[in-house]
Amino acid sequence: MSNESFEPRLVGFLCNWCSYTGADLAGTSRMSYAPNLRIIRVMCSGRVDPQFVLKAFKEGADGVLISGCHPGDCHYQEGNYKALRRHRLLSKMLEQMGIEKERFRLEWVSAAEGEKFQRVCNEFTDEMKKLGPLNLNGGKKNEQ
Amino acid sequence: MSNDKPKVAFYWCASCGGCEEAVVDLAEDILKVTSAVDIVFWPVALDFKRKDVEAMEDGSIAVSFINGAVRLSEQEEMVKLLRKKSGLVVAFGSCSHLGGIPGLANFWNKQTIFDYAYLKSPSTNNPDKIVPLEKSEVDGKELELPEFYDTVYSLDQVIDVDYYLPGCAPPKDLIVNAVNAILEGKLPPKGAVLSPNKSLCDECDRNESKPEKFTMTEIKRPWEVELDPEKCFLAQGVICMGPATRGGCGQRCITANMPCRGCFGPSDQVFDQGAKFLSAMASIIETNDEKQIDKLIETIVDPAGTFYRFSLPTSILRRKKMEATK
Amino acid sequence: MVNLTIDGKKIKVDEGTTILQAAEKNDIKIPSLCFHPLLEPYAACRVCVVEVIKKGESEIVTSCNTKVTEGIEVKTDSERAMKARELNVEMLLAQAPDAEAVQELAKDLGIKETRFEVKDPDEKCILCGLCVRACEEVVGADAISFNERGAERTVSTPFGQESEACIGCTACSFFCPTGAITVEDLLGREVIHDELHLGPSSAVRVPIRQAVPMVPFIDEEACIHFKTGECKLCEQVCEKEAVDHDMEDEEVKVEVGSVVLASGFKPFDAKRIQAYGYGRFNNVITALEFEKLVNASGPTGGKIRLANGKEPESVGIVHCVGSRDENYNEYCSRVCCMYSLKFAHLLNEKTNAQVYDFYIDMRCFGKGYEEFYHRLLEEGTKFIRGRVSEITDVAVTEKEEGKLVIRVEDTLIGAMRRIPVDMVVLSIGLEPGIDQNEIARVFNISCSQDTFFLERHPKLGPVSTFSDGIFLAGACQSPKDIPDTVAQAGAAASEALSLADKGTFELEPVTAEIDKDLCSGCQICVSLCPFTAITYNEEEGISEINDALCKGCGTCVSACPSGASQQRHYRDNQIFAEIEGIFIE
Amino acid sequence: MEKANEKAYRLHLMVCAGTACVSNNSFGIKDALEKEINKQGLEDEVLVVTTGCNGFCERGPLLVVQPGNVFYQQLEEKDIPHLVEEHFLKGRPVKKLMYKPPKEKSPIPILSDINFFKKQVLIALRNRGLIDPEKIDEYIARDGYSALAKALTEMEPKQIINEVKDSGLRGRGGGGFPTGLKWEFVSKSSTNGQERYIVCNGDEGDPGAFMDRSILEADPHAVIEGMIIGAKAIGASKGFVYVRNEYPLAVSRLIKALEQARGYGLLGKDILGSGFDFDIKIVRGAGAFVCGEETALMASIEGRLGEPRPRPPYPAEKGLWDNPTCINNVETWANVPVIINRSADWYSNIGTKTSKGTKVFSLVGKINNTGLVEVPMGITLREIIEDIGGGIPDGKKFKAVQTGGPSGGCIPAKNIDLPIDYESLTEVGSMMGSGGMVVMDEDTCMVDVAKYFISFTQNESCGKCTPCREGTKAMYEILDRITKGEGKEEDIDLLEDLAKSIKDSALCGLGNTAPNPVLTTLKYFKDEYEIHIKEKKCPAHVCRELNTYTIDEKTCLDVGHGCDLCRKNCSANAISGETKTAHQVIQEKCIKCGVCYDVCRFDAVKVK
Amino acid sequence: MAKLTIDDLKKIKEKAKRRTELREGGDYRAKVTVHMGTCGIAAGARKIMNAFMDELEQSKSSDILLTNSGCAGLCSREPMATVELSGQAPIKYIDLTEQKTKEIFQKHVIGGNVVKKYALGKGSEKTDA
Repeated sequence: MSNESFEPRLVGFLCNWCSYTGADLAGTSRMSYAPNLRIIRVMCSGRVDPQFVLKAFKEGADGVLISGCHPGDCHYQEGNYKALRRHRLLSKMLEQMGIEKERFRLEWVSAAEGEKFQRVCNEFTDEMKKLGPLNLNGGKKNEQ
Repeated sequence: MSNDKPKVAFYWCASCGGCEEAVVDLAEDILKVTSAVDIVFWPVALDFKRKDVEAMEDGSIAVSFINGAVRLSEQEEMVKLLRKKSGLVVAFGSCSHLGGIPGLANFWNKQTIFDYAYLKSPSTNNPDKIVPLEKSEVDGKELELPEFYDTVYSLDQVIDVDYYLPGCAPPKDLIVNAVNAILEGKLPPKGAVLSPNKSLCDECDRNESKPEKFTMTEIKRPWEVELDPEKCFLAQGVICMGPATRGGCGQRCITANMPCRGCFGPSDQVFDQGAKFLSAMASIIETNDEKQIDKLIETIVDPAGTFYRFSLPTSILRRKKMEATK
Repeated sequence: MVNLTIDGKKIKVDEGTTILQAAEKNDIKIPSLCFHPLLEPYAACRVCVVEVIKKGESEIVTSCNTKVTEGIEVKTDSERAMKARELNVEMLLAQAPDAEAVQELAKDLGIKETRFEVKDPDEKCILCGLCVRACEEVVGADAISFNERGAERTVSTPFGQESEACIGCTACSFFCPTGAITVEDLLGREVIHDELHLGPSSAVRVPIRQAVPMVPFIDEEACIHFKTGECKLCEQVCEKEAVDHDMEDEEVKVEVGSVVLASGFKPFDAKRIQAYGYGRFNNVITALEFEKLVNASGPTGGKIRLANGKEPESVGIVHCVGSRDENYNEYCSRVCCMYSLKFAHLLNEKTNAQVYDFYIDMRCFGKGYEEFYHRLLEEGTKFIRGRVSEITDVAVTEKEEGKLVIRVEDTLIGAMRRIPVDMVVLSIGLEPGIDQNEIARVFNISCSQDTFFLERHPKLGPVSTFSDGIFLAGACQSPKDIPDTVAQAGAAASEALSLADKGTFELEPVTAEIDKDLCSGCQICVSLCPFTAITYNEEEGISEINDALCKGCGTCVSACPSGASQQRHYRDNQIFAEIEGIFIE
Repeated sequence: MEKANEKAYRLHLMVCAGTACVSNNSFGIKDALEKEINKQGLEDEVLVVTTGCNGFCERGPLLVVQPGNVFYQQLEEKDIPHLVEEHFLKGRPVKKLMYKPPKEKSPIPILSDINFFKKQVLIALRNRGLIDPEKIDEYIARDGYSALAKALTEMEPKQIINEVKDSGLRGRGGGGFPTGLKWEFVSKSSTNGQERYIVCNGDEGDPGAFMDRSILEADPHAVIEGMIIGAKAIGASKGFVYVRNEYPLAVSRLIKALEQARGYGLLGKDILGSGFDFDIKIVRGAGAFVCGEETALMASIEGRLGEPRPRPPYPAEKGLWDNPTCINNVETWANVPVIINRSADWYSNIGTKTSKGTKVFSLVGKINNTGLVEVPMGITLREIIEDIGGGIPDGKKFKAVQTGGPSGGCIPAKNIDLPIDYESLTEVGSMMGSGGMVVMDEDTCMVDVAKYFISFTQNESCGKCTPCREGTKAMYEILDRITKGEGKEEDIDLLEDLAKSIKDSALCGLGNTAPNPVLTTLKYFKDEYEIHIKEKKCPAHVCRELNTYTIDEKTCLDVGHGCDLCRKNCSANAISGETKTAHQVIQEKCIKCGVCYDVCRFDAVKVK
Repeated sequence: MAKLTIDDLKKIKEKAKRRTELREGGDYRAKVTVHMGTCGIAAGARKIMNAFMDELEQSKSSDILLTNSGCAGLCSREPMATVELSGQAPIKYIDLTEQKTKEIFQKHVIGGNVVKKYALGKGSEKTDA
């Protein structure tokens, strides 16, 4: 798959109170942005388990995004801080597993930042295009 | 079946031999085992050959205990053979159950391993760059070696496994219970791990010493701290995989004043022991300030190696992504 | 019981009574100066001498301390006793001519004037020691005592210096029979404004006239008992035995369903603005102090007085002190404009001082507020629009001599002006209460940037907070005046009550739960929950989640290393399935 | 000088080191003696010992040579070389330095032959001049602490008390309360196991009294032994010696004695192995005469303002810190060991029917042999003044004697044959008091004496009660007026009324006795008062304002040849005339200072 | 000093008494007077006195009085000393030497019988007792 026609497949875990609403705002404000990001809604960015991230990469994701409320705004007070800590440690381990740090991204998008969500999606997609496919296991689904 | 005693087979793949010794470790209990069963295949102890197994009828072996991870084609063939020949297959020990220490090779592939082991390692003097080949000719004779896979596989990634006996070297009592359970036929549902499902903290004496709402303010290596024999390792800032590792080992390492490394593997509900422990460890870091977090994570030198010490092959990603890997 | 005769009268008294007490019980009057029922007899003045005849032997004794013995015959006015008494009184007349008590006693005894040399005609002290003994035995402060010897003997504090031991309880002047010790009359002298938060007048008092409940309390700072362990006179006097000095504050635990936080505000400390000179100039006072001045039950009885006690001729009122100011508080404190206008009106009414009012924007937002502002305009109050830069007592023109000069930039005429006034009232703004953060931490609610409590939603949930069951009312949520506060309080109360009578309580559906058979009690989850919903149960060695507190964020689920903690929705396998679903081609 | 103890000397020079002699340089004499002895090489044969007050203060500094009891007096350092060589080396006593009674011609070498000592009976002062007070061994040598040993081991407390009661010993402080009785009260009263205390009252505030000081300086161990015996009798655990801070030598000797006694285990725990624990603490008086009164003394020991309190309760019931306390005078304690050793009978046949034993008097004033005398009770005034006192100097006539200090009274010459004891002195309006005996001759003005004593008590009054504080001041003002010639007719009656009222209604001993000097002078010398008031004259010419000085021109010119000495010395230049002419006193200017009378060698100045 | 008992007290008393008794002028069994006039001293009376002192010390007796006096008048036979036992007439010894003194002390003062060969004669002028 040549670079230009390569469409990266991205998975985004969005927190229900800020990022998901922000994405919704982007939609209702008729903002257009790269469709590559497939969204999974979770109650709080703190809910995102590192296993989900690994699972996403395993299933063929070229990039995984976690998006939560700005620090201090979390509906559950501290959920996003936990996400921040896990993101830092997990990105270090992913590098050890051969997965570039850029493929795993953490963003703060509040309910009012529709255009920030748009920008994040476009940027992430372009970056993944440049980086090329992860094809973790030679592009094949894993055996057995 | 010549006599009514059930037939038992032992086999070892990419193994350090520790599990074999664990069987011998049964000491006088071994007599009970030998009297109860008929060991028909035990390459490390008895001189059985492959063709003897091939000669057996399918399913004639009541249970075969296979330890060690699958690294060579020969091992893959043998285990597949034993699967055919046995009623029950039990993954004996961490290597067959999770991939074990040999599994850590999944950070590399055949090429990088051979380069280093036979060419680049400082102690090697191999000007002719002789490297083991699957087919080679020596003194005019043809020599065959099994194929060296790029990735190490746990047993259940190669054949269907009935039960798992965890532990890097399963403890004596666990083996005895398993054998008795099998003999008496009182077995849990297929695929179960023959050890309690609760994590090590449940039986660890040090759990009470945990301070209320404890968090990690700094992380240290075991040799950096004068370990207090009564206090929980995590409370002393040392990484201990106890919370993410199944109990039942009788806290062998804890009583030796060393933190748990997770050899019993995760509990049933956990898909990836390393990731799960990483999540727990990251969550209880004290500070919310980014720079502080990075500084703290700096002190965890090798997260993958530490968290996947025994379970890399059975992790979700299984191996490090390398360019040309099969 | 002891039998004796006094002045021929046979009487019977019990053991241990003194002759003076026995006489008094049988209403026989024996004069005395240094005796007081509350104190141990000291027998110094020797005025209470009587003649006692026992077994034929006559002897002169002081009746205040000599105990009665069986069969004695007491003569209170025998020739020998009277001689001694008269001479003693005559001598006291010479020593303390100005003491009324001695003059009266002399008159009774028929002594016209003293034959002895008078050292100091207006000396009142007869060295009876009542003051010294009261200070020691009743008050226990031991602040004064005798010094020097013989005729030089005086009563004073050590070395005549101001004594640290004296607690100003005025007991000595109360006990002094001749008025030799007087208490400096505070009211008379210059009222210094920072005395307006005056010290307690008496240790047992009703806090304020309008106190609810209208019950007296003991002020520990002023009460002698808490200083020296003595006194407890109030306890002896109260018939209902309602006084108990040993009562302690006790902590009472109350189980409640919901809490309305109305922790109020803290007035802005005017000292922080150096330029306004509060604390340096006596006549620069804050609004609260002005309220005390103008209050009828206040220290000056409602009369508006300068520090030197005179009536001010001109008063400046400065708005927005510490509010709408990025150096202090950016927000508008909302109430100062209206109370400043009230002050201006009171000044016009009670004094004929010329009132100057320095404002930025006159915020008369409430019902009838604007009309009140116009009345002020008609009353002749001069309004100057501009923020006051400095208040100084440095006079440039002689008109400003002895006055406080207010320097202000009058934005309407675009020029700096210097207004000399006698008194300046600083309309201080409102700030969050002193323990605002502490309360927020305890009740798990958050504060907005200006550290007032953060309501759940400015429009949709103005009185509730993010923590269910915790409601807000009054200035702790943001500065507001009384009408607004009352309205908000009503709302908060009704919301709280609505929870109570509904009987049920909506729970978050997605709360997490911990499987008892899986949880190993590793306590990793306990520190994660900001809502303290997870507690470690020691006996069973497992952690438990309190459904009422859990908000369902799932942080503990993802962190639980053994997977024992699961959320009722968004379960791991559901999300795994979603991930797989994304990549099905 | 440890080794000195063993070495045998043949001569001991007992140098008196009482305060009076010390102030007369007796330490200088001692050094001179030692220097001279060393020079003569006699240091192994002759030992110099410093002792307490010998008694004959008039003739200090004193030396008694033992053996032989040779008495030397009024020594000066320059006499020492000659004395050492003559007497100590050559064995020839030096007559020049011996005591020669005024009327006699030849000196009396032997101490015991001198009148001053002959009639004295030494009990309290038994060791005076015979031991070095700073060496406990010497005290033990003279039966020291043997009474204590006897009391502790052989006698029950009851027996000790009875012995003291039978001896008839009475308080030597002035009150004269039977000591045995007091001990009995204190030993009986002790509610719920309270501690009992005993106090030695060494305040001795009377002007001119130095008996206690001399006893403490000469023989501190006698007082200590007495106190321990008393403590055993009463069952007291702690003792206090309240001694005037103005007696530094007595205090330092007492401290040394206490240390040595404690060192020998005679104080502290398990004394002499008898299981009886007792210790003594020294409390120094702050110089207030009123603290001699027992309740004020106790207040001072407790650290409170030295001010008496009403009695009862008496110290025996509620004394120091409200515990039973027995307070006795220094001299009383000093007598106790002798009574125990020599038995009550021996003691009781000294003295009169009601006052047993001896009394130490400090004989001062217009007397030849000023000093400390210990005489048996019942001795007559005449024997003291004439025999012991050696009569009145300068041939003046004996007028009166004041006993008992400021609380005592004046006894006129006509009562010279009065036997001295508690009752006799009280009858004549005076009192035994501490033992001060001030002899007055014809040149003494009784009004001035009364004024002096009332000014003392007025100054020392604690000021607590009106009669004493104001009364003594009033009396002083009246007497002052009288001595200044402004006395009024009714002053005498007012003085008497005041005196009676003060005596009646004053709170403590000081107040009750302060008027005594005035009352006795009024009683016996009323005429002198009337002369002062009516004629505005002072017969004894002591009240200066009443004197008029005139110069007898004839004597001035003929005998003195107008020597002009009086004019030169007259500070008010109230004398006219120059050398070689008769001088005259200008009465208006004369401030009556009396200098001209004093300086005129020719008796030209007459005073009327 | 260690804690005293009653008999310690008595012992101290005995020891100290020997020294203080001298002062009391009590009655003595024997009185030795060394004549130390100027010529007596010149003739060596000091040595005789020291000899007597040493003897007295060794004898540890407390009832012997050793004293000195002025010139005895017989200058030519100096140094001289008189020994007078109570109740006996005083004996004067002449031309004394230390050796003779020791002998006299032992035989006469202690022994009680006169040493004729050194004695001048019995009796003497009046001595002030």
